[in-house]
Amino acid sequence: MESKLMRMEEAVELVKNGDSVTISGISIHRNPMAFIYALVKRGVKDLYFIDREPGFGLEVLLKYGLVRKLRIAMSTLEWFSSIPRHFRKMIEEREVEMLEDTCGAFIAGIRAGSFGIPFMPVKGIIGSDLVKMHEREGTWKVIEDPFSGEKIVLVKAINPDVAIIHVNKADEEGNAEILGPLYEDEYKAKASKKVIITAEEIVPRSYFYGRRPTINGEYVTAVVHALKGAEPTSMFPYYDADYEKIIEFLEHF
Amino acid sequence: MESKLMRMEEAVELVKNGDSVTISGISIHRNPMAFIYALVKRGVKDLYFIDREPGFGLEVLLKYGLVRKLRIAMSTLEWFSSIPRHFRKMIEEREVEMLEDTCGAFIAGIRAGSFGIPFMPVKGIIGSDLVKMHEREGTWKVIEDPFSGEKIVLVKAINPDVAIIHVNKADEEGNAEILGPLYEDEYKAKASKKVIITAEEIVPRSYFYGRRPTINGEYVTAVVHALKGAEPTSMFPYYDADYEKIIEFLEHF
Amino acid sequence: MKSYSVDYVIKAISTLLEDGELVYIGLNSIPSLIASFMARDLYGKKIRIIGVAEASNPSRVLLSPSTGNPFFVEAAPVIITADAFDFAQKGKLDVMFLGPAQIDEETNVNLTMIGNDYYNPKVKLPGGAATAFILPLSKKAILWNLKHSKRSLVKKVDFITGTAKFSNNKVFVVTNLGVLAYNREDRKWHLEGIYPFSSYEKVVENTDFEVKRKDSERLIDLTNEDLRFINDMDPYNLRSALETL
Amino acid sequence: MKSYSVDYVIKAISTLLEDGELVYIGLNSIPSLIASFMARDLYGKKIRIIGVAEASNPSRVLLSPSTGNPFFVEAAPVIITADAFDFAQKGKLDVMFLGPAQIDEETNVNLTMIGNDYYNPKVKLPGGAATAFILPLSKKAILWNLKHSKRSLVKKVDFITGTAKFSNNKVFVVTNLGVLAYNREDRKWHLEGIYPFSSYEKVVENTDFEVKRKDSERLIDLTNEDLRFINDMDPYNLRSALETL
Repeated sequence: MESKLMRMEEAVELVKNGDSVTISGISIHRNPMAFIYALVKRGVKDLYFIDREPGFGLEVLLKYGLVRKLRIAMSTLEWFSSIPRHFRKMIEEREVEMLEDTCGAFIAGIRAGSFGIPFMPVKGIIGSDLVKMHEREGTWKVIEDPFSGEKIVLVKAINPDVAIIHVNKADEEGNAEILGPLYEDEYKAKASKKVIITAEEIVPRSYFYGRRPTINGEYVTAVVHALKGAEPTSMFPYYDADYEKIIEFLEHF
Repeated sequence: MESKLMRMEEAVELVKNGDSVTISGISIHRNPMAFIYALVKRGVKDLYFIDREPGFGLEVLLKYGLVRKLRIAMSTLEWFSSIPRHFRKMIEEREVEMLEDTCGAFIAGIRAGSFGIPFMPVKGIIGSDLVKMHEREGTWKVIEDPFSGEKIVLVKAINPDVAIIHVNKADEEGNAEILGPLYEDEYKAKASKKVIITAEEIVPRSYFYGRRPTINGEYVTAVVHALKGAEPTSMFPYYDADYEKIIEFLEHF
Repeated sequence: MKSYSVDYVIKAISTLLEDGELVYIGLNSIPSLIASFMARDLYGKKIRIIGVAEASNPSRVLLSPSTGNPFFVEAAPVIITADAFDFAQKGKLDVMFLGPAQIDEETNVNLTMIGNDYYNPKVKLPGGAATAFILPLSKKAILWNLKHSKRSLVKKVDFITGTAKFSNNKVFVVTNLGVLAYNREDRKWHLEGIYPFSSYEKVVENTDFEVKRKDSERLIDLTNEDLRFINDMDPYNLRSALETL
Repeated sequence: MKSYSVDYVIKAISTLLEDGELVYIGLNSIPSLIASFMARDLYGKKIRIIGVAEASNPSRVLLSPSTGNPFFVEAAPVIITADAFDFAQKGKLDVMFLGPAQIDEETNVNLTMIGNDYYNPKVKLPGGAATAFILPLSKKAILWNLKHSKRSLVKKVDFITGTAKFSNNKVFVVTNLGVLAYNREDRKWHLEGIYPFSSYEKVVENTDFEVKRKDSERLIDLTNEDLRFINDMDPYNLRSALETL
């Protein structure tokens, strides 16, 4: 068996300046924070950050100047900070560019990327001003459904350079299990050119015998053991978000 | 909690003459045989059978004259009967019509159906004579990818009237778990208008707490307890295919 | 018992939910979360609650700073957001809640930015999340806004994050002053409900577009049972941070 | 040790597999199943084996009447067929095996029907399964046929189930008489390997299209170790049912 297990310091080297990256989780839940802090320490730049509903992990990346552009549907720290402060400030001051996405279209694009097809249709959206931005960017096109003649949005496949996914358990080949909510993490891993798994626990391959891992090892580039690797965001069922640390981060704006 | 648990005799009433149906499993594995035998006993007709790689279950339906039309990529009993005899005879004698599919296109169509989108692109296929049959049928269209200009096949969403899925465990709401190979059973359930789960074992809802069922109860119409419900096809990890019963069936052509 | 204006919004939302509905709760959506559980567990409406927390109709939960709290699945199967949004594409998602900063007379909503140039916003908002996609697809869209004013209920939004204009669904606006329903026949917003401290006049005064009056608005008031339910679900008074009265 | 002509086909297929390849095994595909495990476990080639049994690179398995035997996952994680076929769409599936009834000079293959009218077949074949989709997408397509004759290796197939004509991949035909490789430069089939009991002349005699000759074909022969491996994997001699010599 080929082992993909490596130290955090080696794994962060897989992310290059200018890469498009996507991360696991949403808001203040299951963000790959240990990896993000290691990446901040190493200091890459000009990242193109792609996600559906990020929060804390994105704020840290923005705060330390790693990000050039965003493609997300929303950023929020919810009760703590409805509009996260670095996010708001850097966009208003045009330090960071943003292509606003909408959840259904993000899901269509990341599914297309994960299936290896060039695009996927998505319903709704027509009438939104987002259509103009995406047509300009080349990421969406409005066509007539050739079967029904109705107008529909096509989303071009999203294939990030790197996905960083924090999971509950992984083996050395990269087979990984996520407990609780999954969000689009399976699609993110399947769609990305490199996949870095950070795991609370490393288990033997036999753990996955007879059943489908959330993410198959076939997709995975690197596996890093990262106990408490989501802190201060939550990690079901092991630990809740650390509200005090989140508040502390926000106070040191 | 709403219970969808019912007896087999009630569940078979959900299938109507002329319905399009799809079933779980492939070849001689995890076909919903108990349901199929009950359906034969009841005797519906003119079914439109849609699947990727069926085998034994389809032979039984064909033998007893329940099927009018097929849309499948292949039918085989493999070592037992490379070209299943009822399948071959009824098509050659034009008692049953067949639209031949190809695996990737079936997967694209059933995914589109399960996502609620009108179509999905699929790679490959161009140059196959199957394109003509499907364009005539209105199930595929060849277009130019509006992003790249390259030719690509679009598959219209497949939404069967009924899916019958045999699973390892299910609760009364229809949350269901399949162990081992899954094939496209999740997609089949999500794409179909009615979903009938037959289960080796009925478990309490709490069995699914904290994790994603293979099929969520939200999709399910009926749950039937069917111990050994796949026999004589196999049911991982409980029982292997019953080779003697399969041979016996084939001998009574 | 102490009450907040958001409690009236919660009550108003819960009265809009009906038997048989599948409702989805997104991030940063405290009023709709409490309202949905209230409709199901206090008023016995036969609804199913799903959402960004990916819990399938969880047992009653405690409010925490995130409405996407993954611990909701401790006593519920997981149903992923992509599956929920596939229901929307199939026309099977009944209710979606959205909290826009601006809503206009045509059902356009804005969660993107304040200003007149997308690329140079005066105020950057959090982003529309599912809005553009789901506002026209859910059978009933409930838009909530806790600062009813001529700056939030506007003639024309600064940016159309999403719109129900090309849909035929039901659209409601629930604010700290009352409930508006969009009428697809006259293409106007009609006042549908008020609170003890609001009135048709007060709504009109604070709305930049025309609001039609029904013969009689519903009066939406809080009972002690309502307040007890809300306080039980929000023992730390997190919702007080949303307070604007 | 007793050997069957299919054993030569198995050996020939196993020699076509190379380090680093991801190979997919479909239904009703005994020769490719044994050949792949032989390549990996006897010849130590660093390939990964997946397939319709949905097992991710399983430990060595025993042959049973179905090459989709789900019990292959007893000692392997599950990787579903849809995922495997997504690899094909991404250009990351290296090897696919297909067993067509007819193969023609342009790489067209037929698993659909014999006859000249799709709607009125003389002989209905099992159907192409993944053929139309995957023949052009897999980097290397290995077509196997155990009845090498002018009726199977034909000038023009009765029905084009699938084709590699518009692809740029590698295509091989492995039969009971030898191995042909399609050359994309001259668009001809070249004889690449023969068995002790076959020859260029015998291949030409039994092929309806032109077969080019290389300076020297590889001689593919069975060793005792090969036979022992094959017999160990097929203790019930199931493959003898495929015998055509």
